Amino acid sequence: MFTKVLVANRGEIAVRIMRTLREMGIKSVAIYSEPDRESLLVRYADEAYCVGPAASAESYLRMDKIIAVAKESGAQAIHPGFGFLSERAPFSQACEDAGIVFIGPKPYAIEAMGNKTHARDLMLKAGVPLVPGSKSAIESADDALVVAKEMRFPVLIKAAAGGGGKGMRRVDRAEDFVAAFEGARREALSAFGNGDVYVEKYVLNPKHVEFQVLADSHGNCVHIFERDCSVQRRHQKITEEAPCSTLLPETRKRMGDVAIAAAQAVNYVGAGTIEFLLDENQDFYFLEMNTRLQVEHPITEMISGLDLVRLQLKIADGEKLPFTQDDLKARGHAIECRVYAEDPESNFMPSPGLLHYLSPPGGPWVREDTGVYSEATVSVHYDPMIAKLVVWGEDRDHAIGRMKRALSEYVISGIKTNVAFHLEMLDNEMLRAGTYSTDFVPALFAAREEVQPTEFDEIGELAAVIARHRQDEVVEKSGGSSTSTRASGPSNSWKNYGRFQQLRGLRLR
Amino acid sequence: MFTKVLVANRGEIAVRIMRTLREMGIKSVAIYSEPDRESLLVRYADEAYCVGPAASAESYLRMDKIIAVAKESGAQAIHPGFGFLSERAPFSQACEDAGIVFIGPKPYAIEAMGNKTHARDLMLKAGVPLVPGSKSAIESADDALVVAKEMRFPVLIKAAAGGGGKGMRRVDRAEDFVAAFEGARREALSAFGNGDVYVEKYVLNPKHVEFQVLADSHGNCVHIFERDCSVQRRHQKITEEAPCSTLLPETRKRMGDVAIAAAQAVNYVGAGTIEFLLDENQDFYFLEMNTRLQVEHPITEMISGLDLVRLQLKIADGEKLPFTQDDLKARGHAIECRVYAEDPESNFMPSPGLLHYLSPPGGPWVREDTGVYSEATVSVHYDPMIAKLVVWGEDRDHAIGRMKRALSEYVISGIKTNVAFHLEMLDNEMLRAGTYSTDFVPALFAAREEVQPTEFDEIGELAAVIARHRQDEVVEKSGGSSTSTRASGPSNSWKNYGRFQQLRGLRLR
Amino acid sequence: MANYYTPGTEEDRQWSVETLEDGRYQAVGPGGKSFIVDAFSPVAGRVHMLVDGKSWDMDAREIDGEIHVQWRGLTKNIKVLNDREKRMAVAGIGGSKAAGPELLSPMAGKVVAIKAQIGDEVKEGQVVLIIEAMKMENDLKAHRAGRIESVNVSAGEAVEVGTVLITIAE
Amino acid sequence: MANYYTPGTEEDRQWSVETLEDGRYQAVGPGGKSFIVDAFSPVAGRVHMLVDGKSWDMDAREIDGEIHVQWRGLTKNIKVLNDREKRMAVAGIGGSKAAGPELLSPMAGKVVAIKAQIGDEVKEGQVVLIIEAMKMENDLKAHRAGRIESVNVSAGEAVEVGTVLITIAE
Repeated sequence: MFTKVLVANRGEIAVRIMRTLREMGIKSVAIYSEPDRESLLVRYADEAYCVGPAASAESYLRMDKIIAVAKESGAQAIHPGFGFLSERAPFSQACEDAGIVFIGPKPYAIEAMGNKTHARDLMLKAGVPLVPGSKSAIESADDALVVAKEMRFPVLIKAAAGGGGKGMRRVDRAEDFVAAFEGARREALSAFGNGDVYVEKYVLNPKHVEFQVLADSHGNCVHIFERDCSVQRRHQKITEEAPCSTLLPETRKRMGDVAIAAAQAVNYVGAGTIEFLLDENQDFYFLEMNTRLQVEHPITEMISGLDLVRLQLKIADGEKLPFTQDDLKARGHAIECRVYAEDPESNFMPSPGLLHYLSPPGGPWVREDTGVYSEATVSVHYDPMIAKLVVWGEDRDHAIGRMKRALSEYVISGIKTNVAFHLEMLDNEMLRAGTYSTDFVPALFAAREEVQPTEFDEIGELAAVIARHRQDEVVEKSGGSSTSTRASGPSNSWKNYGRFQQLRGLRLR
Repeated sequence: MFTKVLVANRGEIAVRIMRTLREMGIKSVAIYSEPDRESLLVRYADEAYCVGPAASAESYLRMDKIIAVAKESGAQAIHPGFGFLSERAPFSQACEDAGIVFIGPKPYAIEAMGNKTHARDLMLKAGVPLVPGSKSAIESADDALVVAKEMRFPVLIKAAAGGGGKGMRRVDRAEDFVAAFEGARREALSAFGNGDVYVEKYVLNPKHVEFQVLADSHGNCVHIFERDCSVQRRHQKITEEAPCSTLLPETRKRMGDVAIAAAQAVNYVGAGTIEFLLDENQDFYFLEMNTRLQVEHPITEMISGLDLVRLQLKIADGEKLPFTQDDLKARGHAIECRVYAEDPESNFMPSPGLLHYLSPPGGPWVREDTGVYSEATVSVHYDPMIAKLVVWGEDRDHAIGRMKRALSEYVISGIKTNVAFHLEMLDNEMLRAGTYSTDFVPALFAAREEVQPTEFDEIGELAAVIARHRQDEVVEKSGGSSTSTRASGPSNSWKNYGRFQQLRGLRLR
Repeated sequence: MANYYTPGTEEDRQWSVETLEDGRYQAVGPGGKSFIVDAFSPVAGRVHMLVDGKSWDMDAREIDGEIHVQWRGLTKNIKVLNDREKRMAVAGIGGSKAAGPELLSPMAGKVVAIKAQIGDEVKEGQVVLIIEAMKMENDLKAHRAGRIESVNVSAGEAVEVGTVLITIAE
Repeated sequence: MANYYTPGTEEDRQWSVETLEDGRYQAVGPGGKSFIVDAFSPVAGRVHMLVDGKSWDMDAREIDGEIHVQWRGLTKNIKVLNDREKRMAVAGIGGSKAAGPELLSPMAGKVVAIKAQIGDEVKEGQVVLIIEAMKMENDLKAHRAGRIESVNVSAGEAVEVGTVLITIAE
């Protein structure tokens, strides 16, 4: 096994990978951009080297610098995480050329799956069902409109090089098409350096269901069940669960077989994900393959009991898969909520900034993967994710109850987050029933009723007044200068036991 | 199901129970003693009532007050946790009389198992194998010495009403017997209000292996596998693991059957634990039954996927067990480390006090159950446990690696803890081999070799000097008054980007 | 005893708080409702209150002149004035501003498109600008109805939080 | 540049630290070994250091005049003096004390037994007292060899941290 591995990523996924490295007794090497000097990943690593300024193109995407750091620090392998260089065939190639193990698939597989139009052709040959659509990128908005009209609205405009909802637009009417097409091209160009987009049929009320696959370099390939990632805002997943509660066992079997076939069509090695749309008739269509670890991999880990990063390392080191498909058993139900610095009430606008206070949930079957800490800053330069909160439960209802408990414990102060929105979603009937589709979030907003006043409205105001009063008292005592509110904290409040004298008498309502 | 439940306990177990209550949508009512006003359990509860001063006899053991709180607050049931009133038959009875559900066994079962000599008789009848020993409490040290000499040293002196190692002494030589006997009586009297002790044969190199049982009120009883609790200091468990790595499958089957028979002998209802000594020949002897939840229950939860507190509540509410013995499957390996405020280098002397800073570990498959928080105080009045740290792994080595990782993340500042000692134990060959017995801790101390200097010795000193230098700089800048060291923290340090200019050039070794 | 004022629908809501001898607080709210509060601060910025047996473990943290309150995922920002501040507010010092003509950028990012020109009449909520932040395009809407008086940024320009983007005259 | 002194086996170990223009520190240790340290404080009481590419995320917290350093479970308490304090220590002000005759209680608890009488000769490490704290009996041992000069507590008495229990004359 490797003795030192470089993690070519940032944020929570870098920390999560380094945790597994530390468990395996492998030294971790972090790379970081200047504004990430004070990030958790730099704190967590065994070694850390700055590779450039904030802009990803000058730091996290600098293949040359990253490989140089790996060589000079003595790392034998590089884990790319997700995003950044994880799906860039030239990087996989450059690692190979430098004699460093790339923890991920070979350049060929990344390339084959990375270009969506090429991937469609490959999948078609492998007998994988596809959504109807333009087979290749279209440059002119007018040509694209013709294609769109042919397959009938609604249609989806997607970036050829894309992922994560960037450069993606749903269009319902012909008259909105041209503006959306141009917006998508612009966004794609900015995000991926490639403005190519294509058009496909928009499947109504679909679920986004994806299969985790794992393949070793000895020709063995298994799937580790599915994830339902239909809860999306702005075409990005925010809540995921495993298993998918509406997937029939026979469909699961068929989809799993197709997922393995898709992976094997590109001689896949490592961990990958085959994304499908699942419609109401249990028909499914291949969307794309992500040739890397997925953000939502923890829910697969929770139901399977497998550490996917550990398995990635073992596969990269040439080991055989230690199990067959039949050995794998799913247990219980797992949910992930992505906690973002964003304002759900303002179209999920990012709200990065200083985390005045951060107190994560704990206790049984709760897992928080984060890349920040109390008094750290959610950077304006990158994805505003604060943490992935994951729970496991004996069944789906149990897991939902546990997630609500975990969210209720989460304290994130100083910036706007989507914690309250997650709680609202988990109480929504459509979500409770499990029958939601990818339109869930807009549907929830549309069906919102007037908020009823709660006890918190009154007590929250009282708390603000009491906090202010206590603060003023401290200022008064210290002769006018407000330096510390801690002075009225634990130590001093013990001077007076009078309150217990009264409480001892059990003054209850 | 109940809508409101009172938790008659303190510390981490109270919080752990309330977490399950919140997950189930049940309101929690806390009781607390005066010095626990600022404890996590009071913060976590939905309601909280003070029941008296620090001394347990005047607060956590006041049955009358606790039942009054339950009635007046509208709680339909009381969860006693462990310790305190959990194994007091009169309390179970008093709840029943007050029309409140006691979440635990009936008074008869508590009483039958609570008195160790009585329990021995019962078990003998049920065909459960026992350790040779005095069948009843002995008052005179001289009489006891005769018994001890008969069964040959070493012998063990144990409190009849006891548990948790209190009032327990191992004696190897006749000349030490009388002093030990008197010490045990004194400790038993202080801890349990009952100084009765008895004497039994000390089984050499035994493992302490216990079985978790669960019985509903409809006559169904299962066991949820075993726990190996052999790592003990001062006769108290500090590290537990499940499953027991040296237990043969056929012995597991036999012990499980005996455990169920033991529980059924007292018509047991609820969660309980049958403790055994397991010797090197896979022979086992009944030690005692704990008629309550166990401190180390989380490792059973981790390998079985079952929330034992939730099942206790369902059983107390009259539900049937939702599974049979055959349905239960253990997965992987779990370890618990009890993190104490104590000094392993001074005979594990308690070191309660202010937690200047507390930062628990996180990430995959790590669970921390705690009753304190950063800037809280570990009370001088109660058990100095800070937290139970629990990990799960795919196998035993995996779990050990994960626990080492978790311990390495744990920061507890301001008081002495056993974190470093846990790390030392996990690196010990005897522990790694799994063949350790209850003599493990003294054996480890005896075999200790001189500590080799590490990089930390040099860098730790450097850190102290740098911290001091930064502090002095702040004092200097603020004109001599040292108010905040935060001034030289994140915000200011960004003013100077010079350091990155140099790092960008990849100055590696 | 001290008085405090929180914003109400029409006029400020008045609270009065007295620290009792045993360290607890007696608070009287706008409707005359009285609370006995046993409070402590577990750590700076947090307050735990026992009120009539109920336990409230909250964040109550002053940020930019408001108290940010948070409890089990729910949040609420409240401006609390004491007597002195209330007098100053009444005298017009430090009082709350009416919405001005300036549309300020709520985020740091890059202007990618400007959807309105000087002289355009816009409705409140109409998209007037698109700003890219963290690789996502965000629609910025007119904060009030009126006529575009000035456009202070251009496409491609980087903006900070608080940059004046556009001014809208009523 | 500033000098600092940490305790050594025979004499204090001298360090010198200079804050560089780019905010980093150059530290030179007792053996003349030089370190370039890029440090910041994630939160009060913690310091993160990058030293020659290695990442050290540590607690370094002043408690009762010592810096408590902690890293991945390992701990170390170090008294660091600056120049001024070093001069004071040399002058005998605030210097470290030799072990006195007094055996102080390391915990709060109750004396349950006294194992030595005035006039007894005791060895270092010999049990002289038993104190019960948190329901566990703890053996307290003589901190040095000598003759018991006084027994300042009696069985059953409650003691605090720092209570003088016994004095031992050499």
